[in-house]
Amino acid sequence: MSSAGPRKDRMAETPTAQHSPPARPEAGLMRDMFRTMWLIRRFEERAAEEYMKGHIGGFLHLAIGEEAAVVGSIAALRPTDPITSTYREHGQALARGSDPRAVMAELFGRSTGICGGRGGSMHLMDAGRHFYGGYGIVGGSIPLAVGLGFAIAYREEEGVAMAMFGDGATNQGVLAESMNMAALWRLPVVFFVLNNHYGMGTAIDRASADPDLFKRAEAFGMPATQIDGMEVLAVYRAVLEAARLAREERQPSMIEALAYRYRGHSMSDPDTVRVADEKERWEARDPLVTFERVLLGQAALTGDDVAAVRAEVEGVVEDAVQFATDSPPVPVAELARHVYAHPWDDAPTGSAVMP
Amino acid sequence: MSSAGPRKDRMAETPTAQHSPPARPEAGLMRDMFRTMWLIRRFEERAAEEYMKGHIGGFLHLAIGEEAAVVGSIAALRPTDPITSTYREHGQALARGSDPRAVMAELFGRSTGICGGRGGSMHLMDAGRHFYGGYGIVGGSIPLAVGLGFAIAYREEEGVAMAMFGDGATNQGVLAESMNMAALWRLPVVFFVLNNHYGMGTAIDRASADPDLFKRAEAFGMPATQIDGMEVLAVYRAVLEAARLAREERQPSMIEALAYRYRGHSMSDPDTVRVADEKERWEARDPLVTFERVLLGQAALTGDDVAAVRAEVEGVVEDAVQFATDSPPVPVAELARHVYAHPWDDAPTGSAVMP
Amino acid sequence: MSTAARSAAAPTGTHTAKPISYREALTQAMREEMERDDAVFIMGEDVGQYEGAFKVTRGLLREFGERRVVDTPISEAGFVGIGVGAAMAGLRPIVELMTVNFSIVAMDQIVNNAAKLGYMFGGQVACPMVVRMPGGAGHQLAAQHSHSLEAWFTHIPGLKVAAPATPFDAKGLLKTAIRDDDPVVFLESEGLYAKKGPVGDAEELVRFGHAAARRAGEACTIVAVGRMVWVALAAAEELASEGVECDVLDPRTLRPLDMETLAASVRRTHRAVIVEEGWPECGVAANLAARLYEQCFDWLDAPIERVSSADVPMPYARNLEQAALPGPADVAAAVTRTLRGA
Amino acid sequence: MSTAARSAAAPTGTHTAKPISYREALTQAMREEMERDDAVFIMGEDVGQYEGAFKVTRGLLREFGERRVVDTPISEAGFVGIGVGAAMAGLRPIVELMTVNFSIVAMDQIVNNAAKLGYMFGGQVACPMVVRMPGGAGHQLAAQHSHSLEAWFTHIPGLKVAAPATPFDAKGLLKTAIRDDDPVVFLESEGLYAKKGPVGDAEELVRFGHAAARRAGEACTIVAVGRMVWVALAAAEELASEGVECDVLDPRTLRPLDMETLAASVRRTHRAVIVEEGWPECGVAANLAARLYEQCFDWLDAPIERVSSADVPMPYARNLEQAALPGPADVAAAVTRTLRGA
Ligand SMILES: Cc1ncc(C[n+]2csc(CCOP(=O)(O)OP(=O)(O)O)c2C)c(N)n1
Ligand SMILES: Cc1ncc(C[n+]2csc(CCOP(=O)(O)OP(=O)(O)O)c2C)c(N)n1
Ligand SMILES: [Mg+2]
Ligand SMILES: [Mg+2]
Repeated sequence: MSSAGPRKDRMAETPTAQHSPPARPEAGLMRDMFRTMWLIRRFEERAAEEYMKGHIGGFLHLAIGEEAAVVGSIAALRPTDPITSTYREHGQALARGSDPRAVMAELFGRSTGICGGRGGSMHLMDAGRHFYGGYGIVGGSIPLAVGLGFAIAYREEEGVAMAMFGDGATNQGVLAESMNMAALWRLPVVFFVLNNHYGMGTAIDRASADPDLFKRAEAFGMPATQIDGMEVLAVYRAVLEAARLAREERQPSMIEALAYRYRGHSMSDPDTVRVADEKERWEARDPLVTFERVLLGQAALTGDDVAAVRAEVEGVVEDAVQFATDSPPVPVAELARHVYAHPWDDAPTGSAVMP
Repeated sequence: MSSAGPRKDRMAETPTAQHSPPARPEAGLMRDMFRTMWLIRRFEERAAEEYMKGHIGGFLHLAIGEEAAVVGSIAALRPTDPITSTYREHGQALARGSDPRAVMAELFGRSTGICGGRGGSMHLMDAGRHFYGGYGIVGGSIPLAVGLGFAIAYREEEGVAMAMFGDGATNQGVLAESMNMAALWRLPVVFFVLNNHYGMGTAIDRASADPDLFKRAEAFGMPATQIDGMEVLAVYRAVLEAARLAREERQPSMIEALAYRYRGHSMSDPDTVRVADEKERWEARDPLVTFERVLLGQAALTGDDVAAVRAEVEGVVEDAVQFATDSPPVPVAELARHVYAHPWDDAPTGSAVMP
Repeated sequence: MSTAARSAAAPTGTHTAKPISYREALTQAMREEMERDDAVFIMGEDVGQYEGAFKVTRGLLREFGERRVVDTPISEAGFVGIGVGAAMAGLRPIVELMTVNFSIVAMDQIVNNAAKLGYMFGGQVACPMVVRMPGGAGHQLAAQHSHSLEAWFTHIPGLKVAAPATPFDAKGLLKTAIRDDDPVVFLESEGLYAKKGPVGDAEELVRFGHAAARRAGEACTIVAVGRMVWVALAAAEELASEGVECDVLDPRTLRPLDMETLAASVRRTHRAVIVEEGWPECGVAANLAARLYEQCFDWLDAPIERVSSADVPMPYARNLEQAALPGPADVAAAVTRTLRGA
Repeated sequence: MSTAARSAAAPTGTHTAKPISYREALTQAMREEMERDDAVFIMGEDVGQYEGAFKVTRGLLREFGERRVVDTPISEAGFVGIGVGAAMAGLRPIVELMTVNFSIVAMDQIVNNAAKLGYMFGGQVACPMVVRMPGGAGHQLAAQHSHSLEAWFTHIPGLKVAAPATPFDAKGLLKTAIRDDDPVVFLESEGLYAKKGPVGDAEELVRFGHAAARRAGEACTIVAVGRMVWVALAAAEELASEGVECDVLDPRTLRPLDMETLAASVRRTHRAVIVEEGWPECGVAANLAARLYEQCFDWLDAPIERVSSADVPMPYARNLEQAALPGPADVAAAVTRTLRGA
């Protein structure tokens, strides 16, 4: 009777088995994470190029440097666990398995884009993969994740909803409201703060009275931890535990992952506020390099494997750009499509009725 | 050049000397507090009667039972320290010394009302006494107090701004935003939560994940205490220390005063949710009775004094009602007065200009 | 004038037994829809134990339990957002805001999330949420508690906006809203909760985008929204006693809007008065007037008159408040002005 | 057409030397007013070290220091409220919201506090605050970042609303706004920041409530708001090449509104087209149309045409966005429609 919720055609893509991420990621999963991190890195670098060429419009926010936090957290969830994110969410979509072609085509504003060209870089969604979107209003998506968690509890399902947001978003009041209700109602929610130490040009200690953001959870009786967001396995472990808490004990919690974005806030940010020194310090701990070292050390990867991964993602990204380039524009006649779920049903007919 | 800010005619009423409340209130001050508590109690009981007779309209929110928290806190401030409050603010105005006649006339919606009949019970203000108003949107007045504190810091003055609000208001996100900025900028602000354990019909433990509301301040590195809001001297001491912190160290802080309102949320609330048991427990610790006992014990008052105080305030309240009753209505021709500060200055003239 | 049209003046349902209040009509709509569909739930401040600030959810907690009747903290932005998230997941939240005045702190969730996500995500998800709230003035609640924000919500594509004037519509429109796959802003009127009238049965929904003819006449068209329908009817009654018969139309939903019916009436009467409770600038009346002129320019014999609240924050004093609000005399005077020189 | 009127098409100031950008005009206004009055300060996200998301506050931190150029956390509701409190205390805050889109989370502070406290407290305090923010679309920023909320703000009594279209007005209106004792919502246009033009000197303020004649003509009146003034002028240029000369008027402030000037023009041209960047329902154009009809009913030879953005959340794709936004061709077509049968 109702066509609301994820559309059936997209739903088909969802794996039906409840895949549970293992407590200690085995080699295959680690290799997957490594590949995804590279995919995101290259996808974004390539997107930046296309932006400079004028093929992508609007704002383009890159998460280069933040791949460990993005990939580690999403890998620790089941593929059916719903996620919301911000405008800096290419990585989230790709980590959830969205087709790089559809994501790149969205950035190009094409009809083959994952949102039919209506959303652009800031508003990716892949409802079939339970990625419930990137949003542009800082903080605004946080209660949506709590609502997704509410729906899980309402239907007595097993899922966990994860709200991903930045350090700057912690200063939007709606976060406090959301945490309180999640804790009060014991909803299966993980609040994941990707603290990259800046909200646009404002360093965290100039925006937050106490830069230890995880403390915000304490007043709501919610467990919270601060972790190294540059280390993908640390992120994985923390989110795995938070998801377990949520799933088994209906205990929401907060994770603050410390990380850094290498680029400016968006492609149009001259990035003059941050000092070179600071950037270099973080870049020295690049999550891709660090993780590669770990994997090589554990012999989970060889040098050849690394090269193969890089070559493979290179091809995927190139293919995505080609696909986007070749894709048709959105027909202008479809301008008003999707404003309403069923645009024609309730069209006024002009027959006044006498109730 | 600017006529903004408190109007000059009202300013004249302000004491110019910076009266500082003493660390231990001497007998005279205690007697004043006792009188003010009785004045508020009787004023509100009488207002309730007038409401039932239809002489007062709109909502009427009574603070009966909360007099210790209201009087103790305001007595601990200097008369020039700005305060904001909620719609439950008859007590605040009276404690600040507003003329009971003007307050009652406001409730009656008369032109002699303290806001010229435009505000009513929910929107009292006495700018000349630095009482910056009662507001109707829960939580909405909190940042205004921070702004008053901001102005003090900006001008390098000595004042302290106090935001008074209820337990329910702590769940409006704007509180978190306000606390963060007050702490970040070290503004002279006291956040005073009058926790009467209910937001309308909702008990605090059904609204707040952790009912210890003072903990909300911790994440902002702000000192906070929970105190017995039924005991006027405890409230006085706590606010005195908070004001000192703010004034001398530019350190904002939070005080949570535990109290209870005896009546329903407003005159139209049937008050069926709260149980008799609970009410009786709180009424047994009535702040007026308790404080009378203390004063009699310390020989700061005699039984005769008590009788005299009660008789005196009875007269004051009766006079206020009489004054309100006799006062003229607001001329309807003044409907649009005060929408703008200077309504005629910028009236369009119709002469198109060529810039 | 036809008998059918006359009967609309005091709207009578075709199906129902005894008249019930607008308030009970809303309760009934929610009860029936909650029985019909487990995905429907209610969320808001004091909707459960307290049974609603205006008692619109009376009995529902007892009947459906805490899972489906959820008392919230005073966190409108948060719980409207939770409603949006739950709706994306396929639930059908009915979010009660205690009054329209408090929707302003939740406006970002309504306008930037609920209204836009269907579109900006290319139709992947819908937001089948109803945000119910009473609005309007008249009880001396002063500046912060007297809003009528019809115009604000109507401004926003992606929302649907309903404003029932009768118990029949309160029930029928709310049921339609609950079953609708789009976010519906459902504007009740504080001043109408006690108003009694017939209601339809469980499957007698009122479709969006169909104006109701509340009274028929040829002298002038009066379009009125929400509670103002009754003000317009009182004026029409008064005018009828002087022999001036007006067509009184109630759009019932402002988005979608039944322009055809309104325009057809104006083409017949050649005159129009629009009555709204909100402020005049960029209001609903200005909007309806602009659209009617576009469709009826050659038929109009007099300027369309707008009757709105005074362009001031609502004052507390009773006499000022009454002066600020549109009343039957204002409407009658406006009609008379349109007839001048007729 | 008079030479004076012609010159208005590309507005030239009487006093100034070299043209500066709209952005610099705003910076200049703030700098001068901050020099003039210590009570004036700036507060907002990234207004200090970062010099503004759109660099409108460039140089001001260096010049005035952290006391008077205050970087805030991303807490719009909170710091707009702080502005209101500071204004009550007699300071003159200029609150910059990074864009109009983020005003929605602060709407309660603007509408329930800033706009109302003068009235509801009987004139005891004023709120001399300016809330500056750029709005509008055109840069593919999609649904949540493309608002034009002129209509929402204009709806609210107690606010004043300015929408400068030229560097001259950007400076002159902002200076007036800063000195004004009422809360002013100051709507800049992202698309105009780079636009150059002359500006007035330090005491050459632009008074509120005075429309500007941007071009003179007798065929049709075009009223355009903010960035749309330039769209209207482009259309007028095009039409002029076909011999159709339009009167192009820019109200400059929507509250107060210079109806006299607009109506006088319409009474002369007998036709009007209104151009706004916002949505059509309950928009600024509907409002102006309704008011013009009321004052010019007997003079109008054709229905007033409204040119607004499409009634959809703004899409990202460039071609869709362009289709959704009003352009010169839309305006020219609307003018032509009003001339049909003339
Ligand atoms: C409510 C709101 N205010 C302001 C903005 C403008 N803005 C966009 S991103 C941003 C910084 C956000 O910082 P953070 O939350 O740390 O996320 P990051 O960009 O670092 O990933 C700002 C201020 C916005 N989008 N929404
Ligand atoms: C934003 C907002 N939401 C809802 C309301 C309706 N309302 C008025 S008072 C109140 C309860 C407030 O409780 P609390 O803050 O504890 O103050 P108290 O009434 O107990 O003094 C509510 C929900 C409101 N005025 N504002
Ligand atoms: Mg950040
Ligand atoms: Mg309370």
